Amino acid sequence: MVRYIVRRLLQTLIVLFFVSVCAFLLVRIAPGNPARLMLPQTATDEQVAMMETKLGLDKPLPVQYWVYITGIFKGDFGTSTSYHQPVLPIILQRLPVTAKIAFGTVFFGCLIAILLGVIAGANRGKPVDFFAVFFALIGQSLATPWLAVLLVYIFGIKLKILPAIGTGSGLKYFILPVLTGVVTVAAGITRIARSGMASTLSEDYITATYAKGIRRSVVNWKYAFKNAMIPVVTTAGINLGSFLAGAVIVETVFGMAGIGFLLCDAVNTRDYAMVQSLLLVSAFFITFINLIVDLINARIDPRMSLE
Amino acid sequence: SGPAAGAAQGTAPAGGESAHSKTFNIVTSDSLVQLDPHNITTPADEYVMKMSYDSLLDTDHKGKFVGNLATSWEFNTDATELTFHLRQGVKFLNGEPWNADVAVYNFQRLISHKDDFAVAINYFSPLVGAEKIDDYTAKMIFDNPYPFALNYLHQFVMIPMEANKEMGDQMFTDMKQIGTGPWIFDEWVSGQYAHFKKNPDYWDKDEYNSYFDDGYIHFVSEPSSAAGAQISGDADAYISFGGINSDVVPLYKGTEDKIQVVMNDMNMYADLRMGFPEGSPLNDEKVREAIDLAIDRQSIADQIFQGGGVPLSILVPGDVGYDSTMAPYEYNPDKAKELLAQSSYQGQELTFLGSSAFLKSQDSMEAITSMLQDVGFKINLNVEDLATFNNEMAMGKWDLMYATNQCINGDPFLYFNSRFVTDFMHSNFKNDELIGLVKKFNVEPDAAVREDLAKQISKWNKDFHGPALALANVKGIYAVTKGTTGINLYPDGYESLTHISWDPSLAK
Amino acid sequence: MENQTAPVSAQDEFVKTREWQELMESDALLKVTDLQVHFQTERALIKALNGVDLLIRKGESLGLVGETGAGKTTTALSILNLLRRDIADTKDGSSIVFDGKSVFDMSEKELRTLRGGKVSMVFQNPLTALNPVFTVGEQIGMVLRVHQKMNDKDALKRAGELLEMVGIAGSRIKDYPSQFSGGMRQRVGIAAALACNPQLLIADEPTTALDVTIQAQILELMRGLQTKYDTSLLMITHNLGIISELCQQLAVMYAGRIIEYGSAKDVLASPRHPYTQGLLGALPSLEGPRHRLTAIPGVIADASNLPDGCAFHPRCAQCCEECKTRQPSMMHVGNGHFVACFNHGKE
Amino acid sequence: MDKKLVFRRLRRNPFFLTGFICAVVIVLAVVFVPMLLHWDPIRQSLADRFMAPQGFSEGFKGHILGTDQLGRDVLMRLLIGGRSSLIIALIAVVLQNVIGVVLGIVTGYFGGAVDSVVMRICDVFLAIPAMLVAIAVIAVIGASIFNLILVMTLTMWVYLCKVIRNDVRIYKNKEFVSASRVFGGSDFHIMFKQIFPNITTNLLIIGSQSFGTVLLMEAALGFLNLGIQPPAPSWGNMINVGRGYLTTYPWLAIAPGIALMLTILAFNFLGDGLRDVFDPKRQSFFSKKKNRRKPWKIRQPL
Amino acid sequence: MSNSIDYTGREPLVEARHLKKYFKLPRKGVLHAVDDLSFNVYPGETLGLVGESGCGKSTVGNVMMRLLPKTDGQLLYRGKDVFTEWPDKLEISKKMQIIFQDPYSSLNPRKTVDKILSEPYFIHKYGGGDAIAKAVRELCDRVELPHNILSRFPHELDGGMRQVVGIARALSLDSDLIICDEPVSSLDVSVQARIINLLMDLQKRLNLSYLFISHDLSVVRHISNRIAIMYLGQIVEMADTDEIFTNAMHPYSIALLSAVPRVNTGSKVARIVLKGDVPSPVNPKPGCRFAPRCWMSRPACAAENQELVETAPGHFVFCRFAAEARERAKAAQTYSLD
Ligand SMILES: Nc1ncnc2c1ncn2[C@@H]1O[C@H](COP(=O)(O)OP(=O)(O)OP(=O)(O)O)[C@@H](O)[C@H]1O
Ligand SMILES: Nc1ncnc2c1ncn2[C@@H]1O[C@H](COP(=O)(O)OP(=O)(O)OP(=O)(O)O)[C@@H](O)[C@H]1O
Ligand SMILES: [Mg+2]
Ligand SMILES: [Mg+2]
Repeated sequence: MVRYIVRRLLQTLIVLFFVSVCAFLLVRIAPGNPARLMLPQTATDEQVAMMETKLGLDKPLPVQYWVYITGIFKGDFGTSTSYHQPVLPIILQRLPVTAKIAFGTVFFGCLIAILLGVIAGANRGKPVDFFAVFFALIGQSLATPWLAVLLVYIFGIKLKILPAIGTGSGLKYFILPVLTGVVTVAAGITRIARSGMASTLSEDYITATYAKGIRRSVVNWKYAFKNAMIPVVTTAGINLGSFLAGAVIVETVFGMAGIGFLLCDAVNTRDYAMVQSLLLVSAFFITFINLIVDLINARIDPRMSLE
Repeated sequence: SGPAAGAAQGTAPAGGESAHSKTFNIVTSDSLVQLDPHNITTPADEYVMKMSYDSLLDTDHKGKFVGNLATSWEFNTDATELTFHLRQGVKFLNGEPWNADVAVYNFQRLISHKDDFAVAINYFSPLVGAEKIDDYTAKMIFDNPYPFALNYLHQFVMIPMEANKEMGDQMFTDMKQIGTGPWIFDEWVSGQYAHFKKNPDYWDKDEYNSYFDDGYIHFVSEPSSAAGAQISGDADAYISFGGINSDVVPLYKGTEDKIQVVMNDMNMYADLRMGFPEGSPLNDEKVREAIDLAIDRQSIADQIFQGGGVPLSILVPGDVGYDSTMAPYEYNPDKAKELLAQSSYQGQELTFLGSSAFLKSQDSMEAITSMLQDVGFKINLNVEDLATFNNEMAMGKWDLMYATNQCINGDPFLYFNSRFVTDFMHSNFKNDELIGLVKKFNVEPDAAVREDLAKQISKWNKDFHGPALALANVKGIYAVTKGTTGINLYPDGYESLTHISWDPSLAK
Repeated sequence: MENQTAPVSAQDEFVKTREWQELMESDALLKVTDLQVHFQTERALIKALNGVDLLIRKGESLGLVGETGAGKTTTALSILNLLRRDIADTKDGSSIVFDGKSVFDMSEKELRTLRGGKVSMVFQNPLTALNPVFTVGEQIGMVLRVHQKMNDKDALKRAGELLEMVGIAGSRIKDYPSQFSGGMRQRVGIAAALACNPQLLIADEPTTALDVTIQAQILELMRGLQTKYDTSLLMITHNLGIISELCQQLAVMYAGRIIEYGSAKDVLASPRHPYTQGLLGALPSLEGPRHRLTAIPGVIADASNLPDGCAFHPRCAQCCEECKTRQPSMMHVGNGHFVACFNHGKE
Repeated sequence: MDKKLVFRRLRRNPFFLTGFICAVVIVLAVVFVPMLLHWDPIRQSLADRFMAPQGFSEGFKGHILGTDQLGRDVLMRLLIGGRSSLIIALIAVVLQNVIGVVLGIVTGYFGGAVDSVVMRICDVFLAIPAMLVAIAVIAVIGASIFNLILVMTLTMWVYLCKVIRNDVRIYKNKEFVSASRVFGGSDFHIMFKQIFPNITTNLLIIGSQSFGTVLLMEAALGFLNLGIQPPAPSWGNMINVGRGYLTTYPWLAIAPGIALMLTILAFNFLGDGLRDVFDPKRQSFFSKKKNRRKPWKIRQPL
Repeated sequence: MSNSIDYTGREPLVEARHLKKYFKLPRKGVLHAVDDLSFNVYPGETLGLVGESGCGKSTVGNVMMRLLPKTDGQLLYRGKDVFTEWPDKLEISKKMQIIFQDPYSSLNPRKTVDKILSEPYFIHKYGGGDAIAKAVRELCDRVELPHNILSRFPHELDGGMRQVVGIARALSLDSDLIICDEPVSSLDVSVQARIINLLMDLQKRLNLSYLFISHDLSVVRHISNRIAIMYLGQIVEMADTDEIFTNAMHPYSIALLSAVPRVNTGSKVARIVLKGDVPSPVNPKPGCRFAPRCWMSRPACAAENQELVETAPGHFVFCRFAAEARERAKAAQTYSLD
């Protein structure tokens, strides 16, 4: 177990290394010069060149990469060229917003989806099943920006019951952003929970469980439930990862200063250090969550060996 | 005191029964990006800094100046030296006194950053030295006559010397803002909000003593979200550099009893700039004139800029050198077609560059493209994000560019100089006659003569049909919840929140 | 494609002989009469069971043999009323009476006490019959918790004892099925089935998936238990050897019907139905001279497309005109040996 | 799989049927209707701004879905935008499939070093959400139809590759593959002649579903101004523009939103239907006929 | 009918010498699936290979067919090493063929029977479409497969039919050794008999040799001339079929034979029930592998290595106490017969 985790973490490091290389190269291929962007438009070419020197952008790429990567090991992720500050504190400052959206979305999404999916899977062909299938299909067809805009319009502008602005940290500020994400997440997971449940229920061992005189509700919610949850956990993990890495659209529409939003900004301002670090942080979250998911799944299902 | 508490208090009294909350909440589409008070790069940087710091003098952005940390000032005769007489008895938050040493220290700091601070590069490049004359008198020294210095001093705030020497620039990134202003900078969460507390020892308490004890400036880039926040009662004002997006105005329908949407006439306008890369068809006057004639400015002003009006030239009312007798721009697509037919234009594709970061740029550019296509131009529309835009601009490979323009304090110095002399846009436009005029204008200390020179320059530009064509005036829109006072959007696009307060008599 | 217009007449015509009727009315723990089950699938209507009559007396062990798809598992599941309602259609007139009470009339609650309590079942495939994500302790323990109202701790303890009984270390209750070999899993299934001392144990091919030496262990185990607790046993298998070693009575099934019934010794020694005869002839033997195997001609009966008359007639060498139109009823050929064949006895 | 059965299941699956019919209608509309309309999707006419959809406005000029903020016909823009969306989706899905399938088959079949390398590459791709990669890459290389296709292909082949690889790993251990091998069948023969036909249904299903994903992603990028560049219309940038006018001219956002939803829905229905039909283990809503009678509620014979 | 064949002076068709196949399991060790196996298959004979699940029967077949790389040893086909001396893999595929256990997974579900049967000809570039079609038809005739099934897909056939298709495919290249990897174990008894008869008929007609792998002793007895009994990757006993069944000497063989339930009312065999399960072949301890379950194991068994000993002509046993085992088994039989 410990060995497995260590090995996985090492693998994660390798992935992160490649991500850092890709991110590093990507931002540098981009047209646009951070030095020029840091200075007013009126700056002369000499001033731009001086700024490049100051930022170390005149050095050859490998050297720049070396500086960057060694910095990381010292806890220095670089200095943002648009914020004139170290990158990491800014990211950490923005993270709570994103984390709240991500956890809220995935938590409520799973809650709804599991309830609906399990009930639907256990009642195949009944109206509740039809509803679940329909909900899943519709939910997966809604474009997030559109849904978000629609929700703002309905709840924020027409009904005025929820704030349309997202920068407060009160609970109500998160309702709409989370709701937006929940629809999509719940739709996807409902589908998985439902089919997981349905196929589990047709397994021999469930018939065997009934043959032991176990109550239907217990079979559904205890014995079949656990099997059906394995793909659900995996999908929930993927969703959590991608939301943690930046719910770009949600954050944009609701003006929430999370890291997805930050990334968009950073890309636009060619804030090299910021983009690199954000991609790295995203990759870290995702690989880390994958590890957690695998550990949870291994706990649920002993067949998934950790080796 | 977290933002939650503040925001919650902000909403509670929206009904108006109880007294208004003692916490203000302002939403803005601008974003604060950094905290070094001398390195102001965005509009938000400026007004956030001015909440907690003071400049030497302030302005009404129409050419009038009032003392702040300086009580009076004077130029020497050839406008190469500017002497300030400083206010006495002012202290920084850390107890450090304000005096000439501090002022000189500030001047020196600006000089030492003359190649990387935007304020220094833009406005104070002629500044070469500073001198203390006595404890409360200090002097700026320019390398050549610089009569415009006053116009930009409001963007230059004073920081404490000892504190900065002791802590270095780290003090800003650590959010230790030690100023003299009416507000104490308390906290900044990047992309979300900045929090201020009232400065109980503000030196000008008698003049300005805010109703609010503390407050937040929320940075919300999404216009409808920001407007929504105000409509739902979470914010006392919604304001943005150059005005908020006119598209959200309809959202305020039905809230007239609580919220006032202010629409100011501005001296900010959209303009079309011409680039002259090698062999450019724009070198042909007929082509330039065709472009000029092809654009239906009135439509753009009415339909896209909410009736902002059409300027007569690159100088607008309130600007030095504005000439109200000038004939308006003409719209005549038929004539444009004719001219184009006669011209040397061979159907080359013209690259029309712009940045989506500018107000209404997308719609305007699409409209202009359409108009130009109608008279027979081939246009390659290129709307880029700011970074790519800057890059493409610097490469000089563009024929037309969309931008907005404003003269700070109504003074066209920066505009003329950077556009026609230093050509920061890499338009490759060089005209000795025009450059001569501008150079004269730049060093002319006599206001009346300058006025006349400015008129000549704008007329020259208009007759030449380039290199800048004014398009339409921006409407300066912002929204304040009734009762909120001290919020300003100046004609040149700058906003000020420093003197925010609450007047219950205005609320009902 | 769908063969829904089944020959109704064949059903109506079917008359039970007096002897069979008498046998079916005699005293028994379990009585299955006229059990008809159809599965509705997309492809076709599958007539899995077409009037199964079966009885098991107390303490008796009955072997049920038949080729694949004959309906053995379906019969077993019907006894516990476990067929999925949405796909399995149990026809009117079918009856299964356990200990004097019809399982079709039982309430959910009564069914629950029947299942796992009075009747328990060992499933065909040990690899799929245990839930992979629960420990074997839990899976044995759940029967005890439900039927003997034990608490978790006692149930686990008892589960351990049961494991010991089937020859697995009791400490392994915390292990998951994947940590056991096929034979051990089958023994876990047996342990769970025996947990509540059932009156009837249904074993659905409990050894098919197992190796010979392991199979021997399990047969040994079952024989021991049967003598010890006097449990009735329904042993479903392909393997005539097992029947011959373990069962007193033998029922042969073909295409959803019992076609031969009698004491195991009788039936194996002198099979009367051509199918049973064919079956014995097709088996290579372990001793004696090696004859060429006599394969049963034709293909395995297709439950979705059964022929009229005797379902075996297309494969039968002794087929006569009557066989093609009428279903033979179970006829007594002496000594409690019944066969459903018009030509019974003719060798 | 039995062809007759497949067709019967297809016919009986309302999800599939709805999806199929809608998809066909949408494709036909997008391809042919613009030929019937005389509007220019780019040409604006400021005088005709914000005309409401047909039936709501006075002085109807033939703008069935009204006009936008620059006086352009919304329906026309919708259809033209749909064209580019569908073309992008189509090409991107095909490319994804080609890359995913070839890499998936090769890695799954050979395993070993090839497999590890490709899987590590997949890990790197999977470690950053597709959306973030797309944002970063589009910002770098600029938005054009070609680049959008490139980005969608680049970010999404991974998922397919993984699925196919796992499929192939199952098939390569099947005895029919061994059979080919003992006859001396070449690796190419086995991979593409023996294994490939077995994964085609999966491809069909995943393909039709990733169609929806690509459309959603294109819309999201358009929304962030990283999609097809104005004035060329795309559903994403139309929603983006339209949201500014939600209160006043709601059709500007609602029309592209609904068009997008219907299209994705159609393809999701289609994909889901196909999956039901081809994957008998999956428990679909329609694949089993219901039998309402409870076996224990049976009339006793008289 | 007797299975005995006179081997004297005959050249083996195939000769396995010290064949080894180990699987390296990551972090677990080395799995000795096939450990030092030597046997001969003579032309026209059937060698039965029996043993419990996981003892390495299929691995032997797979290694011989070069579906798995061998770890060590030689496999001689008519005296030439298959692994080293046959350059062309197409060539060797004409010499040896295999029938797989599972008729469901051994036929490509996406191909018609016609396509499946033409595949070998296609790979071997047998000629144009007509030539192949003709060959396929002849093949069908040979195994009595009606031509109308050629256009069907495997799922439209029943298990027996499928297996016949599998057999036909194995015969397509006129190979003279056919490895039958449990060809009947997944079939119903009635079908099984048909396939066995078919295999035996074909053998007689075409003078084929079979390596017949099975775990069903009665089937192996029926079809084989000689039998090799495997336990955990090793052959523990090998002899003529009748010799094995009347005179088994290895304790494992004795237990195995006694464990089979018999449809018999007469003679009863004393059952030796082995304890425990087949142990794992990973990192086996030295010494006799059967010792932990052996009903007469001695301390010496665990310690020393043994060898296959020829106790009688053609009867090889892998146990030093074989004679004693034989005696005890005989005694037990008499005892239980009382
Ligand atoms: N759930 C089901 N859906 C459809 N058909 C079924 C189902 N279960 C069984 N059948 C069909 O019913 C018939 C009888 O099946 P059953 O499983 O009872 O046979 P069996 O005698 O147990 O066979 P085996 O020896 O292979 O286990 C078969 O034709 C089978 O295909
Ligand atoms: N590719 C492989 N990798 C690792 N171990 C393997 C592999 N193939 C087979 N084995 C192991 O080798 C041993 C022998 O397997 P093999 O399939 O040859 O047994 P078998 O006698 O054919 O069994 P069965 O009767 O179940 O078919 C088993 O323990 C098996 O787990
Ligand atoms: Mg069965
Ligand atoms: Mg095998």
